[in-house]
Amino acid sequence: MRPRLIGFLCEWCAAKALENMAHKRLRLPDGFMPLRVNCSGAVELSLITQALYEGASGVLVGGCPKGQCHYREGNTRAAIRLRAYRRLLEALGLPPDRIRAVWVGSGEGERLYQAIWQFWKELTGEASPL
Amino acid sequence: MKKIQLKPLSRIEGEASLEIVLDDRGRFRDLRLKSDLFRGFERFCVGRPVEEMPFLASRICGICAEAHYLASLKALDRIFDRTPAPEVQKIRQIFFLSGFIRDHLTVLSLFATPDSVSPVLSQDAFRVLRDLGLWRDFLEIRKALKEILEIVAGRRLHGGGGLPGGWSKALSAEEVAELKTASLRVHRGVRRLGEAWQRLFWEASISDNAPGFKKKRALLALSPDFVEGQLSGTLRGKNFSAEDYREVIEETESRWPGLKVTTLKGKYTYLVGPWARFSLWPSPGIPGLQVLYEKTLECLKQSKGMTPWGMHVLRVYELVLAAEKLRETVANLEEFRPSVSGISGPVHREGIGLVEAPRGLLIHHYEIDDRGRLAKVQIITPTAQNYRALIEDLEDFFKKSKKISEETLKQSEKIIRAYDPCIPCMLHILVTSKGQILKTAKMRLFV
Amino acid sequence: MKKWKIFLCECGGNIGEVVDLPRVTRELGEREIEIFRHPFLCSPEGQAFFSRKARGAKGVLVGACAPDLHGETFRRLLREQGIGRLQLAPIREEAAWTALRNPTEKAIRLLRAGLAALKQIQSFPTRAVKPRPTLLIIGGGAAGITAALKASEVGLKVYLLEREPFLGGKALHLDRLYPRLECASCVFSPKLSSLLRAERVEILTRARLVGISGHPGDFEVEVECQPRYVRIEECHGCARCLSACPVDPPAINWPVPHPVPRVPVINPFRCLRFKGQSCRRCEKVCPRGAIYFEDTWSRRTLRVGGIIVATGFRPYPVEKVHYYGYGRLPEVITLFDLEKAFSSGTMLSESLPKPLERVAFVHCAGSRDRRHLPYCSEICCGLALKASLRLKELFPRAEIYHFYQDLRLKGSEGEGLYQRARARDIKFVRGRVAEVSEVPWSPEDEGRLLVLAEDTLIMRKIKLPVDLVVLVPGFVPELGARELAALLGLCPGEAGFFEPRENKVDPAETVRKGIWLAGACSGPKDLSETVASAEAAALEAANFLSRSEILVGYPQLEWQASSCGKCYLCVEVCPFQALVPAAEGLKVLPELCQACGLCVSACPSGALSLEDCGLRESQLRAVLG
Amino acid sequence: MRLALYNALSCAGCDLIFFLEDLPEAFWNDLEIVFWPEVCENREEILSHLPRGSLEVAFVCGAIRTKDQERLVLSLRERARKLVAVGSCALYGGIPGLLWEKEEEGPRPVTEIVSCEVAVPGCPPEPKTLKASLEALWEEKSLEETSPRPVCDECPRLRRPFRINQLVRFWGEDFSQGDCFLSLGVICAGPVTKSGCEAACLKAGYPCWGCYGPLDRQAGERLLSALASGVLPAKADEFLENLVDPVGTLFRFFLAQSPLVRLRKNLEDEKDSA
Repeated sequence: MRPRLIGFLCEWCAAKALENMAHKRLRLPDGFMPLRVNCSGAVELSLITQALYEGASGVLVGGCPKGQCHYREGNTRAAIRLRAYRRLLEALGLPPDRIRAVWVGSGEGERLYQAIWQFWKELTGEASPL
Repeated sequence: MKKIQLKPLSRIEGEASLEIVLDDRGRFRDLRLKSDLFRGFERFCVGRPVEEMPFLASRICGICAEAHYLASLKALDRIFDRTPAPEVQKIRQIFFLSGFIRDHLTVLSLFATPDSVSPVLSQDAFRVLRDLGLWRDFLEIRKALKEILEIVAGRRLHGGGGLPGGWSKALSAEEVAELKTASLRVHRGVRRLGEAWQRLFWEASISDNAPGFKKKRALLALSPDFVEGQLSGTLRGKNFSAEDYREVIEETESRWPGLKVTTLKGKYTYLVGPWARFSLWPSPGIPGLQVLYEKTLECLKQSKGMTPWGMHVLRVYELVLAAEKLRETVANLEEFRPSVSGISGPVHREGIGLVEAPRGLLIHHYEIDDRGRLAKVQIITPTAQNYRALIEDLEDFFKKSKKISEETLKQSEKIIRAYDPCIPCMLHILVTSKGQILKTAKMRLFV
Repeated sequence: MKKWKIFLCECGGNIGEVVDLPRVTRELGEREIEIFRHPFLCSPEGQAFFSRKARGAKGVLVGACAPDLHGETFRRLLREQGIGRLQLAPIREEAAWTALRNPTEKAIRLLRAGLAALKQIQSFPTRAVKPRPTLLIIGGGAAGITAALKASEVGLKVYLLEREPFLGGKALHLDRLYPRLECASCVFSPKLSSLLRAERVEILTRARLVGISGHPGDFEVEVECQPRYVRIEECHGCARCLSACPVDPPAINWPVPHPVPRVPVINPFRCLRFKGQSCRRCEKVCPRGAIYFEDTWSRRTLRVGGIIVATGFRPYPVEKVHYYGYGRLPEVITLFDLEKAFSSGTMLSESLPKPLERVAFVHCAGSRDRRHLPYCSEICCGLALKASLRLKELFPRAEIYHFYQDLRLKGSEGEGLYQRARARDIKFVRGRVAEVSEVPWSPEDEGRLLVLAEDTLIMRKIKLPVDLVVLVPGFVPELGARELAALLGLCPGEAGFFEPRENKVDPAETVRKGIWLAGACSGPKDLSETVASAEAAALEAANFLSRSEILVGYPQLEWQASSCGKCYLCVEVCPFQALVPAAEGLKVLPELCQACGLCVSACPSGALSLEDCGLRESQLRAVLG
Repeated sequence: MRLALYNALSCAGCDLIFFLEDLPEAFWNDLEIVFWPEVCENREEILSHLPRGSLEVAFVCGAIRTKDQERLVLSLRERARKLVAVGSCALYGGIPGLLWEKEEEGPRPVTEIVSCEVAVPGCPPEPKTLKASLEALWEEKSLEETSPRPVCDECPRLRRPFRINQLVRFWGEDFSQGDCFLSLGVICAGPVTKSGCEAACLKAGYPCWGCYGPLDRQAGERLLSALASGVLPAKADEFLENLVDPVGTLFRFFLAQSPLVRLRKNLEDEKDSA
C-alpha cells in the first residue's frame, strides 16, 4: 500500500469536511491516512519528521480557514510553523513540497479533496477518478 | 617493496600515521602522512551566520582554540568595521595568551619532555613529568589558566565573549583581582618550569644526536606581536613585509595530484612558528626576559643549525614571553562593562584576521553574502604552511639514513614533534585544484 | 486477565458490505484482544450487546462511524460499566465510504492506529458537571426573540444580546409576509410585547460578545456594551424628550416602528451636547431623570450554561454588481428599500417618482453568479413576488415586470401566489438582466431607465424603459459573523454561514457542545423557517441545560517541572489564559484549559503534554507500517 | 587500571589531557596506559594482542567517519569493560556533524556504533560533568539518567511571558544581562539543551549554542516549533526571512543524529533504486 500520505486533520473543520464528503461517497486514495488532531496548531514538527522518517511520502495538515480557529490562532501558528519547517527541509536538501497545508471549513470538503488528490497525483502520478 | 607504518604517530596533537615505503634493499623510497581527521569546516561553515564563526572556528582545534577564536573575531572586526576599545583589546589579549601558554605547556611537557629522558622512562608522559618533578608546577599553571579563561570567556575551553569590536563578558572588580592573582601564579610556575626545561633540553640536545633541519628557510610571521602588526618575513636573507597575506603566500600543487599546499610566492617553502617569530621579532625589551633571550640566542648559535631541541628551546622562550605579557596585561586591567551597541549589520563583504597562533601564522579569511551568511571560508593554518618543510626535512632525514632502524623511526618522530603539527587544525583545508573538498575515500593523504 | 475489546459495527451494509470484517478480525486478532461484530451497534439491541460484551474490558475500541455521531452513546454505556478507556475509529467515513480500492486494508490500518492510541490513553478525559440553567442568545431578531421566549417559558434564565439599540432585526421592516400576504407587524409585534413581559429575560442592547472561556454547561462570556445615554431601568417611554430635542430629526430617538425596549437612544454624532454645546433640553423634560450623558462603554461578565447564535443574515451588498447601478442611479432600489418604504408608509408619499408607469424587478442580483454569490438564496423569489403584488395594490396602473432565472417559490402556497400575480397582469420574463442603463433608447424615454436583458424563452433581446428598478439580491451572513465564529470556534461554510453539526437531523447543533444555531445565521430563511429553527434551538438548549449532569472534556495537561525551562512562552501562547507563572514554575488552571495543545507544540523543552488527547508516534507507525 | 583513549574525529579538545587537574584521585591509582597516542608510544597493533575485556576502561572522545575509525572503536569496545564516550562529537556528532548538510554523509556519533556505559556530554564537558561521570564509573554506580533538565534551569537571565517581535542577530548589541534571549528574539538553544554546564555561556553574555546536546531527539524541531509559536503572526514573513540558517541554528550540535539527514539518504537510495 505504498506510498502513504498522512493527513493530520483538525477535528473541528478538516475532519468534518472529510466526513461530509464521505457521506457523498466521494473517494480518496487508499494511501491517504487521516489522523485526527485537536487543532492543526497542536501538530508537533517532530511528529512530521517522524512521519517522513517512518516512510510517509507526504504530510498534509488540514486546519480551519484563516481566522476561524477554534482555539483562536492555532491554525495561524501551524501555518507559520509549517512554512519554517519547509524552509528547514529545503536547507537540508529535502523536498519541501512533501509538507503541505490546507485550510478548509467543514463545508469545504471539495477543496480538501482537491488538495488531497492534487498532492497524491504529484506523489504517485495517480489522478483522481472524479 | 616494503612498507613501514607508524600508526598512529605518538605524542602529537591529533591522530595521524606515517607510512614509509622502502625499496627491495630496504632503502627509503617514499613517505606518506595519513590521517582520518578530516572534518570539512571550510565547507560546512558556509551558509552559517557570520557572527557565529568565532564560535565555530574555536571547534576547529581544541588545542589552539583561542587562536582560531581570535583570528576569526579579528576577521569579524573588519567585516563589521569595528575597532576594539583598548580595554577590549586587553581582555582579548589575556584570552589569547592564556590559550597560548596552555598550548606550549602541553607541547613541552607531554610531547617534548619524554624525548629528553632515556627511552625506558618514556612510556607514559605523566610518569615522566612526575619523575622529573615537573608535575606539580604543570598542574598549578593549568589550574591558574583555567581560572583565567573561565573569568574572561566563561569557559575553560571553547569559551565565548567575542563580539565584533567588543567583548560580551563583563568583568567585576573581584574578578579582575582574581585574574591578577592567577596571572602571577602562571608567571611563577612558567618561570620555574622554563628554567628546568632549558636545562633539560640543552643537555638533551648535546647527548642526543638529533637530526638537524635545513638551515636556510624562508620565514614568515606577524610582527611585532602575537595579535597585532603586519606580516614580515625573510627570504634568502632578505627581509620583506606585507599588509595582505595574499601578497606573499600562494597555493601550489603538491606532489600528490589535486592537492594544494601553501608556499611563498615563487614556490618557496617557508616556515612559520617559533623560529620565524624569534628571528623576525625585535628583542622584546622586557627587563625580566633579557637574560633568557640571550641564553636562547646563544643556545641556538652553539648547536649547529636548527635541531628539534632548538625548536623546543624556542618554545620555552615563548612560553616565558607569553607569561610575562600576560602578567603585564592583567596588571593594567580594570573593571569592564560591555558597551557595544548600534551595530545594524555587516559593513564590508570581506574580512581577514591574522594572529600568531602557538604554531605560527594563522589566517582566517571570510566572505559573506547579502544576508550576513558566510559565503566563503578560507583558513590557512600554521601546520599547513609548515607542511612542505616538514616533508622535505623528513625525506632528507630518511635519505641520509642508510638503514631504517627502530632508532631512525624514533628520530623521525622527533622531527615531526619539533614541527609540532596540529592534525585537527590542518585537516580542514583539503582543497582539490578544482576547489572541491575531498571526500573520505580519496582522502588518504595527509596534506 | 483483562482484555482489550474491539467492536466493529457493520452499519447495516455501510461497513459490512464494503469492508471485509472477517478479515479485519483475523488480522487484528491477538491474544490480548477480543473482537466483536454487530450489524447495528447504535440500535437499542446493539447498545445492549455492546454493554454486555464490553464488561470487564481493559479498554474499548469502536470501529464505526464518526465520533460525533455515537461517541457519546458508547462513552455513556462504558461509563456505566466503570470503563474509562474508549477510542473511536471512524472506519465508515474514513475507509468504507472513501477508500478507492481497498477499504479493508485501510480499515485495518485505521483500527491499528486506534488500538495504539487506546493502549496509551489513561482514562476518560471527561468529568460530570451540572449545567447552569442560563442561556445566552446572540442576536435579537426574530430568531433570537423566539428562542428567548421559548427558553424563558421552560424556566431558563436568558440573556438576549443585541448589537443595535432595539430588538427586532430584519423582521421589523417587513411589510407583508410570504405567501399569504398577512400583515407582518400584526404577526410579529405581539411576540415583541410578550418578550417585554417575559420573566427571566434580560435584554442587553448595543452589546456584543468579546470573550468566552469555560466549557459547555458553564461558559464565562464577556460582553461589551456601547453607551445608550439613557437609563433603560428609569425610562418610561413617554417620548417627551423626542419632541424637546432641537435637532431635526431628533438626536434622541427611536427610529424603528416598534421600539423594544421602548427607550430612546441618543446619537452622539448629532446631539448638540456632544458637539460641545450646553443643550440639556431632553434632560430637563425627562420626568424620570433617565438621561445620562456620562454613560460610557462598559463590560459585563456573564456565566451561562449554553449559547444560541442567532445573528441572522443581511442582503448581499448589491452595489458590488456595478452594472445594475445601485447607489449610482436613484431610481434603482433594492427589494429591502422597497420593503422598508412599505412598512414605514413613506411609499405613498414623497419618495417615488410619480406617475409610476413601469417597474422592473431584477431577480438574482448577484446570485448564482461565480463573481458574487454562487448560490441561490431560496427565499428572494417569493419576497419579490409578494412585494410586487403589494406594489400593484398601491399603484394599480403600474406595469410590473419580473426578470427571473428560475422562479423558486417554496411551499404549497407558492404556486397560488404566482397565479395571483399572473391574474393581476404582472409580467414574467425569463432571462438575466445584463445592464441597467440611464441612457435612453429613444427621445420619449428621456429620464427613464433602460433595462437590457434577453428573454431566453423566445430568444429575443429586450430593451425595456422603466421608472423604477427593484433589485432582488441574495443573502450573506450578518456583519461580524466571521469574528464571532472565530470567537466561538464555530465552523462557517464556504459562504460564511455557520454549519450545523449535521444538516438534516441536527440542524440546530454545532460542532461545539453547548452552542446552538437559530435562524438565518446558518443559511437564508424566511420568517416561518426562522421561527421554527429558533424553537428547535431553544428546545435543544433547554434539553441540554436541564440535564442533571453532563460530561465535559477534562483536559489532562501535564506539566513536568524538571524539564521546564521556565521561558513562559506557553503563558503567552495559551489562548485561554489557562497557564500562569507561579513560584514553583507554572500553574495549569484546568477549568480554563481547552486541551487545544498549542502550548504543547510551543514548549521547546517538552515539559508539557496532553496525556489523553495528544497524537502519538505509535499511531503513526500503525498507519505507516 | 589499564586504560585506552582514542580521540577519533574531533578537535582533540575532549582528550583527557585537558582534564588532568580535574581527574578524580582514583584515576591515577595503578594507572597503566595501554593506548593513548598523545601521551604514550604504543601503536595500534597493541590492541590486537589484548584479550577481550582486558582493559578496565576505554575513552572515545570524538565522532566516527571512516572505516578505520570504526574498526578501532569496535576493537576498543571488545576489549574494554567500560566504554566512556566523551564530548558532543562522540555523543551526537558535534559541530562536524554539520557536514551532513553539505555532503551525502558526515560523521556519526560513537553511540550509534557501539554501546557506551557512560556518556559525558559537552563541547567540551565541564570538568564537573566529567568528574561526576567518572566517579560514578569508579563506584560502579549505574548512570541511569534522571530526566535531563534544560540549560535554562541554571540560566541567570530574567524570565517572563513573551512574544517574539522579530529575530535579532547576535552581532553587537549589549546583551550582557537582562531578559531571556528568546524573549529578545535572539535564538538561544538553552530550552532544548541538557544542563550541566551551569549556563556558562549565558553568564558570559552569550546565548546557549546547545553544546551539551539535545534534551531529546526532537530538540531541533521543538526549538523551531517554539520560535514559530512565539513570533507575532504579523511578523511571520520577517521571521522566516531572518531565519537565515535553520539547519545550523536548530541542529548545531546534533545534526548527525537527526532523522532528517537519514531521511535524505533514504530518499536518495529510493531514487537510485528507481
